[in-house]
Amino acid sequence: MAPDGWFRRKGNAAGKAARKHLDALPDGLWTKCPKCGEILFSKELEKNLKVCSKCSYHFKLGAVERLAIMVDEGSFVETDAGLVTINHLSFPDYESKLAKGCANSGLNDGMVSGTASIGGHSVVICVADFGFMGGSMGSVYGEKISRAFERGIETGSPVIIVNTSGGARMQEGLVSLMQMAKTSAAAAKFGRTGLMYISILTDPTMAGVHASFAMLADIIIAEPGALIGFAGQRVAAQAQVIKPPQGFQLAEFQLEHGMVDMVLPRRDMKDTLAKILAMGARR
Amino acid sequence: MAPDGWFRRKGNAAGKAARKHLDALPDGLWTKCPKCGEILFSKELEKNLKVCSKCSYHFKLGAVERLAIMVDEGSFVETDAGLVTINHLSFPDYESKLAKGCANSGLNDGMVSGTASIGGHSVVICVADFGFMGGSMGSVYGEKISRAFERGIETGSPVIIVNTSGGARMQEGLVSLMQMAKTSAAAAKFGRTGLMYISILTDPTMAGVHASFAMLADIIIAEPGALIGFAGQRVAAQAQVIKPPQGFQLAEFQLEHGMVDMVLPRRDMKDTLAKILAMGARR
Amino acid sequence: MALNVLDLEKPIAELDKNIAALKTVSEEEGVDRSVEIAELESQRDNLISQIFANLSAWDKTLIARHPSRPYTLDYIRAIFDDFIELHGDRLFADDKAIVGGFASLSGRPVMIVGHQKGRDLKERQYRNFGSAKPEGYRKALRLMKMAEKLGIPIISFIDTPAADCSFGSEERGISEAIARNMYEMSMLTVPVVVVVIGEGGSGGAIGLAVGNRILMLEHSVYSVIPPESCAAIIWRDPTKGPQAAECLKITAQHALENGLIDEIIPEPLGGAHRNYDAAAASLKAAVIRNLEELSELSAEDYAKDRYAKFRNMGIFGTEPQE
Amino acid sequence: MALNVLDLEKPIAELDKNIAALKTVSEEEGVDRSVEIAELESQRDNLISQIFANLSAWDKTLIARHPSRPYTLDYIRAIFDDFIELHGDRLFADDKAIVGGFASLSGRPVMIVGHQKGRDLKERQYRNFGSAKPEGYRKALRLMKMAEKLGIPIISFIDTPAADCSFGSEERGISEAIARNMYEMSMLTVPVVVVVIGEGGSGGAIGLAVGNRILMLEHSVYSVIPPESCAAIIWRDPTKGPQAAECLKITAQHALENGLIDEIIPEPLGGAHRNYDAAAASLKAAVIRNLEELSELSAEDYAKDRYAKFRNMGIFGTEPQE
Ligand SMILES: [Zn+2]
Ligand SMILES: [Zn+2]
Repeated sequence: MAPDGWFRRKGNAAGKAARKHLDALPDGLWTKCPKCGEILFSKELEKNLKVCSKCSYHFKLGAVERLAIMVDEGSFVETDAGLVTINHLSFPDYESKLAKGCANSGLNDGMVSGTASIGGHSVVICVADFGFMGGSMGSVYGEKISRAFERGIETGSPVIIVNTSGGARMQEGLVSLMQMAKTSAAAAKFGRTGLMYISILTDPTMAGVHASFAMLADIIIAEPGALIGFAGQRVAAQAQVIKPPQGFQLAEFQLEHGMVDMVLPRRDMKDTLAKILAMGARR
Repeated sequence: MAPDGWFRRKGNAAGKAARKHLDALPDGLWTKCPKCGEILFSKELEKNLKVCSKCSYHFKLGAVERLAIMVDEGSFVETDAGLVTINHLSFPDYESKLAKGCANSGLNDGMVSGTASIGGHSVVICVADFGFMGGSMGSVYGEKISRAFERGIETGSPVIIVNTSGGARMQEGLVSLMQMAKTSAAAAKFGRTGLMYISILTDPTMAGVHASFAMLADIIIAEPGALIGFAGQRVAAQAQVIKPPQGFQLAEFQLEHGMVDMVLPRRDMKDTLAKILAMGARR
Repeated sequence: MALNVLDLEKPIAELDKNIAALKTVSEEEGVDRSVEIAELESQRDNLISQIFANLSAWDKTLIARHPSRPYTLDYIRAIFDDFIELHGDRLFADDKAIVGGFASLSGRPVMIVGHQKGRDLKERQYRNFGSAKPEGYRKALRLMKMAEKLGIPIISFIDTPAADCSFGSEERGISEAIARNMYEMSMLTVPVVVVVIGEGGSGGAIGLAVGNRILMLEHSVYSVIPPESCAAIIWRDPTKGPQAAECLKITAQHALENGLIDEIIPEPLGGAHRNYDAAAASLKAAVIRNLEELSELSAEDYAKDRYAKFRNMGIFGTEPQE
Repeated sequence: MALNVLDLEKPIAELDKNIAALKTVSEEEGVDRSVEIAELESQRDNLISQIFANLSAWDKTLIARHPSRPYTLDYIRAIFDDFIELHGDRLFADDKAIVGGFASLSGRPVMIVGHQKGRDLKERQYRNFGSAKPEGYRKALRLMKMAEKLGIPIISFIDTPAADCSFGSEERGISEAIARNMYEMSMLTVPVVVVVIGEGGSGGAIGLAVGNRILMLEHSVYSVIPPESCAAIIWRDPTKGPQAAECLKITAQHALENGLIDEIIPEPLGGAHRNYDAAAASLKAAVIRNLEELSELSAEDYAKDRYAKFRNMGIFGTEPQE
């Protein structure tokens, strides 16, 4: 996973220097698995695509890391990197949070979009980064998703979106709620083309993103153990005053309840995507 | 409810003489309500559209009786009355059952189709008769339904079907199963026209009819207390070895479970249909 | 009545009481006090005007949630003829938190869908406080697709604190249901007029709100998150809802300023709950006018118009690319 | 093995046993018994031919239900490459009694849907004995609509005793789900090839069986009602299934005679369960040939062709009208 070799970024060079791994791994040689407690050699963990070798816990991946293990080497070209956030409500502390998100992720928004190929199939691809304000969706995020669908229509390419998000970005107020409608409408427009849309739900995919374009794909793939749902567990639990069912809102729960097509280990992701893309391609 | 005044039948005059009320009412002056046990004066019961004045139990109606209280007086013109059943499998006792059904109902099949007006709105209308072999669907029945949808398309008329059926007619074997697909396909073809299809589920509407065109209407209306479902209660109970839930498969149960639009007392049927038809008519 | 008086309404309620007392006395004693009454009424109306000229975002929130505020079925009764309620999603259940059906609007057929809150405790539970489950959104979608098929316009009333987030709703895909509705609504080939009549509560609202025209009653609110929840996240203090409401700018006036809605429907003096008939008349006129304007578009255009509308929602800048 | 031998197969099993024993002895002793074995095998094959030339409708029923008979996933494994199973109806659950997904058939993408029975007790329960719930039909419909969108053909495998009739299935609209599938399948703009591989059980079967071509394996059955249930109704005696099967004429041969199916796919000697590979090869050839024939139609024609096909199903007479 060496980003610089394959990642040809067009804009926003400033953020590049700050780019690093986003998922709160300690900087040291060793990493503790948050699920089983195993102490893992960080280099081995990287090699294993950040999946715990003992319990298969899937660590979070930043957008850059995710692209590195998903698309054909050197094929990713970023698009719409120049879109920048405006604090139009003068929402308190929004700028500082944006700056922190930028430093965390090396990105200027929680959504990276571009074109790439997977197993030789050209795709439009969007990848979210939880390190940027919890992958929350504001205007830039929604615009990138909408443009991605439109780019898919223009170029006749399938669209793949790798999701992770806490929901809509409240700092942008009502306009961030409207991103749900906007991206869903874009998905609908794309849906009429007969091209394939694949959504990948990684830990966590919640609320406004889950309740819009993320659930509107032809094929929905979840990573093992990913938390996926509408409301946070605390909210749901408050509403019920009872304990949630076993495995509530985990990927496997969503599979059982018919909401995702498969729960796919990270190591199988790229090959499976290539196979699925082949099904949509030959028409 | 004087059939002769308003019922202009084109064909099958032979059956006319045998026509009579079908729902096993005793021939006498008094009728016992099967639900509450009340002894009702038969003439009063007739006046009350065969609804028990004490407990609102809705007695079964024959097709002729049903038409009399549903369509504008004198407006019904029967179609496709000349279709006759063939015992193509030489199924044992089928002919005698047909003869009995004919004698019971004065009809030559469990489905009567035609054109009529309701509140001034022209409709294609089909009415089932449980007295003819339990309203079971064979080739004639399925053909009449399919032709009704096609007639709706040709004449630009809404289609109303009043259902009561035990299911497909097993005496015709596989071809009766195929009537489910045939009538559903006809409903689909009709559905693309933008014309309205209203299905009325009366006691009982089960199995092959329930699981095909009867559930494919834009608007589904059930009569109070009607038994409506896929499998007979005994079959379902056998499969479960537990007691069915309260009110299982009754009209009100179907309403609660989102399967019908409303449970409508018989006395409101005609007016409500006219109002609904008005919604579909002015486009 | 006293229970249903907001703090900000207390001075108004005081005058209301005095006016009522005066009227009673006047009737009982047979003395004409009409001048005095008119004076008090004028005084009261001035007071209302004053108070309502300076409502904060939080005040608006409270008025939007006012327990006496007219709900969807109140407007349906007042505005439409021949409402024929239709039920069920044909999949799982009939959700009482969303109502819908045919109705006649000045002689023209329309399809109505809308959240329904409950007035008393029992009805509130029956309506799940206006929080819809997946089956509610799926019922609404079924009715909207039926309207599309029949070629009749759709009017959607928004009034919900939020979508239901019980375990059952999660199990049956509340996210999917909301997402699917936005997807399908965006493509409908009939006009869709959305009216926020009370609370436009985040995902629960937008799941019914993808229309060609988005109208808001003067004192309704529309927000990405309940102010209390926002406060709990930012300041770890849910009682700071008032501050959060201000930050989120959840009023109709702000939504209009930001170009996210098309029109504000004026409410009678003191809010819709002080005069159902006047509120309904105001709403009816706005809906009819918008439908008339939309009637100039063709079936294909309705979807295009809706797409363009939502596609343009977003406030961001662009940096020059290297 | 012995548990999975039908009465009618017992003489065959006897010879199988002898042949196996002879082979073992031959191997252990290192003596060439090939002539003797070939003789026995030929004798056995003649016996099978004899028995299978005179199968009753009830015999066919038992073979169609044979516990060793290949199921949908067996054919998928044998016939297709790159099967990618897709799950869930996006509404309520993933039904294990119906499987579906993309696969590659001789290099061409197809969408597969089909009932799936279980082999052992545990898997039978997991698959609910191949009796699908509403969510199974709704999953299949979702996949078929996806195939339509992507423009790829659909292959549907039928193998179910009946649709699930538990209380839960009634509550969630098993009737609606079956009806909806027939409605939507009739309109699909891609080719649909249906293959009855075992039991074509009434509504449970037809809910996946509205295709442009309906094929049946030689020893499969297709019936409006299970023979036992029919017997229970007519003679109040469910043990008279054999007679009822005869009356109902539920064999592939009768279905073809009555013009209700298009083709019978030959099975290997003694039935598909005696040679999975040969059965799969036979099925594969038939499916490919039918898809090739259908490829001449246009997208619009597929729906028209399907409509015409089912519209013509019905056996009745017409009396002259006055
Ligand atoms: Zn671990
Ligand atoms: Zn009674």
